[in-house]
Amino acid sequence: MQSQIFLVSLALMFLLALVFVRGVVAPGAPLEATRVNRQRSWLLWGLVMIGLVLSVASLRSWPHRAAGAEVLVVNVSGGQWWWETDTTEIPLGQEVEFRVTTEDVNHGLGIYTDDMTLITQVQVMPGYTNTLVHTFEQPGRFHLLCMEYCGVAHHDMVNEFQVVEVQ
Amino acid sequence: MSRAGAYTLTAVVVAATGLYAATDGLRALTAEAARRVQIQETRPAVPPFVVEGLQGRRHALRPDSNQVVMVEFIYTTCPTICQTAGGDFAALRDRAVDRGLPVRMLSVSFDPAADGLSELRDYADRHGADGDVWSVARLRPADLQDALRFFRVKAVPDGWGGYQHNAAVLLIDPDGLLVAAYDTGDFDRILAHVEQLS
Amino acid sequence: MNTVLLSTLCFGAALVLQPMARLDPVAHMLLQYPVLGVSGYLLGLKMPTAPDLRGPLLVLGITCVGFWMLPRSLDAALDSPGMHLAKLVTLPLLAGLPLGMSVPRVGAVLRGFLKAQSLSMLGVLSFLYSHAPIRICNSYLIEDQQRLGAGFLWLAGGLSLLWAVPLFLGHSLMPDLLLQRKKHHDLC
Amino acid sequence: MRTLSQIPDNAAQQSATKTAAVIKLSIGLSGVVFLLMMIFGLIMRAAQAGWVDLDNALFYQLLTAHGAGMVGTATFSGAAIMWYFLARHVALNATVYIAFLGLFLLGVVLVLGSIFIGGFGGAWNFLFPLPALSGGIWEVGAAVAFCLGYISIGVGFLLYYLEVGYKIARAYGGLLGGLGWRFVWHGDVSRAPPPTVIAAASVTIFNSIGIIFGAIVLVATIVNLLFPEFAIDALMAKNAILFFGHVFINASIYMAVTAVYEVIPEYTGKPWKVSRVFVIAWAVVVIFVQGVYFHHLLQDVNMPKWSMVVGQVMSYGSSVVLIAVTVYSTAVYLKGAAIKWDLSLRLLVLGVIGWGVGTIPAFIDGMVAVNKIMHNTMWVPGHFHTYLLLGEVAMAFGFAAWLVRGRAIRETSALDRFAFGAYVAGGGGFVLMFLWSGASSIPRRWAVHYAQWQLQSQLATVFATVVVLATALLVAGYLRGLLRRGTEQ
Repeated sequence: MQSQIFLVSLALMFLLALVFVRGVVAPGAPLEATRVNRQRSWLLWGLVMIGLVLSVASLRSWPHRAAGAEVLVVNVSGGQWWWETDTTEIPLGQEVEFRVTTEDVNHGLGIYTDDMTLITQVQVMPGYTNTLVHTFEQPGRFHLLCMEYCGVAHHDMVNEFQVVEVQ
Repeated sequence: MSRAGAYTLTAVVVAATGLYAATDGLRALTAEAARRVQIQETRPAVPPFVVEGLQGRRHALRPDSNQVVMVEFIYTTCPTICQTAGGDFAALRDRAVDRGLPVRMLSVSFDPAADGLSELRDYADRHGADGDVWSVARLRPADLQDALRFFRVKAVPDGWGGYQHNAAVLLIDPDGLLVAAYDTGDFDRILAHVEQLS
Repeated sequence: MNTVLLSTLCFGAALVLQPMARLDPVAHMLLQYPVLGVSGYLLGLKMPTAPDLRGPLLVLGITCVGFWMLPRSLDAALDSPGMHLAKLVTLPLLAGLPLGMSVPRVGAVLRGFLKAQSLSMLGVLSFLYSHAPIRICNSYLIEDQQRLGAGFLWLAGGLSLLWAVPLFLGHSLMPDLLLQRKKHHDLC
Repeated sequence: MRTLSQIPDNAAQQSATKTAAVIKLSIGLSGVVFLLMMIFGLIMRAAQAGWVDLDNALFYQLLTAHGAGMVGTATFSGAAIMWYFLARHVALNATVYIAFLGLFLLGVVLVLGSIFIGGFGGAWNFLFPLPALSGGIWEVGAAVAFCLGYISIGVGFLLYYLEVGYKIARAYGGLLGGLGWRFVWHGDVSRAPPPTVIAAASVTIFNSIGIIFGAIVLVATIVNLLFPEFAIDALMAKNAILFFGHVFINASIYMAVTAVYEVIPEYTGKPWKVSRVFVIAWAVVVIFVQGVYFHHLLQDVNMPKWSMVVGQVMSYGSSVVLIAVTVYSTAVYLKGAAIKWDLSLRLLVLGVIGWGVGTIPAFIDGMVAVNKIMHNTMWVPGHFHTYLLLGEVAMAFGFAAWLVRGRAIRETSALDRFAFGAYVAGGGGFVLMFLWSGASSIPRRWAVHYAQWQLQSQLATVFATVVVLATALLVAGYLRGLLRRGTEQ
């Protein structure tokens, strides 16, 4: 997922820079005013249309999933500088709702696969319970990393759990 | 510097000093914080107030000898803050007993009209105040106003028949001086202070 | 003459509000305080001031307002007759009056700065009163304290409209700004 | 020697000279601080690369200093640029600028003192309640000093915007007049205010609002530090901080772009025209800049749904406005004009491209679904380094080069060409490493990187070294230029 996002971003960034530089250095007279206006309108309305499609497509199914009826609740609490979970083994394919709290400052709960790919995350804030719903499709070891800067041992605020196949 | 500038600067210094003094050296913005700071600094002697205990027996609020008294003001029908305070007081008692501190604890009702002896007994049973270290009592109506003023306890009717009031644990040292006020849950600091007094 | 009458009326209104102020912090801080201040401010508008004294007067007025905004002062004004009297005297004479003598006569940038600062201070107060887990005033209920917090926010909103609209539209509801614009046009 | 005919203009001229002098000083200071902060950044990247052994507390102090220093200096240099050009259109009082400069420097001293003497390492965005809960690394006093430093800087900026706002309101019939909104529907748009005035009015509005919110949360934080019983709601505090921070850093670039409006016409010979689209674009900016901040809170699931939708849609909308108006117009103005590409023009145009290109990873991360796996990874510094390092900072150096260039536009010297090339190549590589790191799930603001993450950091360190060298050349060139022009006069 991340690599696709990366490639799309790079492509768009290079495209924009390229079109700009090519447009500027290309020989020829300055554009006439009417042509500029027409071109700008096309650009503007084109981008707006793309935006509409993109917004509807990406927001229609709300990215922060709500939990279904069969959900397994996992309580996670965090503090300077530790994570604690009440469940260390999560069944494969089971929908899980993480309820995350902190006892001191803001943290961010990032869930990483064993090869250190971030698969989902949620912010953790004092005075609030933040929920994160996820279904694990792969068994194995997963890591909890802190995503929100929380002080001098921010990078040591890690823990792990297992996703196990159940018979 | 211009004259206007010099005047203004002087005014700022005077104003900052004034506000510093008005907040007890940036320690107290609220009346409650001010009460705590001022108690610690002035250590007033507790007048000979008399309270009425669970058996109807009267005794002094001041400590007998070599004893520290912890007082909190309550009213027994309170649904929220006094219940928390009661729970805190029980926890405090357990810790004080564990440490073997010479301490007497009193929960004193500031609402003697509503709190009869049976209400006080209920409250004592609910929180396990067995009268050994911790007992429950009420102020005599004659002492009520003076005591509330002395301890700076303020109870505001909440419109539901109860009160909102400034709950705290007040410490009276063996010489009968009121020496400190703490949050009811501030166990470590309270016990450290008691240890130092006894 | 008119000013003195208006100022007296404000002061009278403050006295009438006293029973309400005892029960309700919103009436106390957002009604009685302001009318007391305004009663002095109106007088201050008419007082001649040496330019050198504008700075100190401004500082005096702000400090006095700041003092009475402290939650403990609010409590003290209700608990001690001396502080009650002090409030009735100092809010008009040591807050309103010096502010009336200085604020309309300082430069536009400084005045704008004072307005922006009062908006953020109201925001801070709203923040503290509406979300403090403790009772800030011993004399008032916690629900009323939260209402006061919301009141500060409404006041901030109202004032920001009052102050921003003239700046956006270029003509003013405020007489002193109007005056300045006229001067500017005369220069042109 | 003074002649009679010069006397009436004397005051105005003196004021202009004074303004030019303080602006040159500000830009010089900005250049030096940019360079210093880049070196801090380089050290951090080298530490993450495993090449330098850095104490964790010191790493996070450098992180805090780098963030606060860069945001402050970017906005400061933007403010210097805008003041310089706005003074061409309205009479600004140089004393206000000097007060602004003084308060800014006082704030810098307090912030640096709190970090390097007090040990404060709560990051530039001082997220409540971190300043109060350091885990024993810094004392309350350091956190208070840090907040006071910010307040001093904020007060300075507030004075700056009040002066700008009042002068625009007076000269153009209110701030709405300065924004030129009445030309959107009818009227002869050629009579609209000049682009710099429209930009200045717009930035004045949104950044003043941002500063007021910043002051609220800063004072509330100080009250909480001194009187811990006054807790503040963490979600409200976060909203206020991010609103303030977002608007403030955006203001930097929206102010710096006035250099593009005023300087590029000197090269193309065509004035930067105000069109209806231009007026609308700046109207959209006023609103969107404030609404976009919600995209920082997409993982705060207690925020209302609508705020996330607004964050996502406005992120994209801001990019559209920027690309279709500012970037496109720049290209149109440059196309077919007989131009001598000197250092100043190169840097200014780089600034426009970098800004436009940088919004792409920004709005992509602003999508709630993407944010779920990109938020608080290195992607975030990746996108904002693109439009700051290759955008705002490039514009600031372009303005600096323009300030000290001779009266005649000359072709770029070999040294300048080298510095520019190194800046583009080093900067481009550097931000790409950030984005790649983000795509590799590397979290941001980690003092220590796992071994499998170090390659990206190592390459970034190399690129950062190139950027630092290029920047040193640019700063040296500016200072040399100042000396040369000083002796010429």
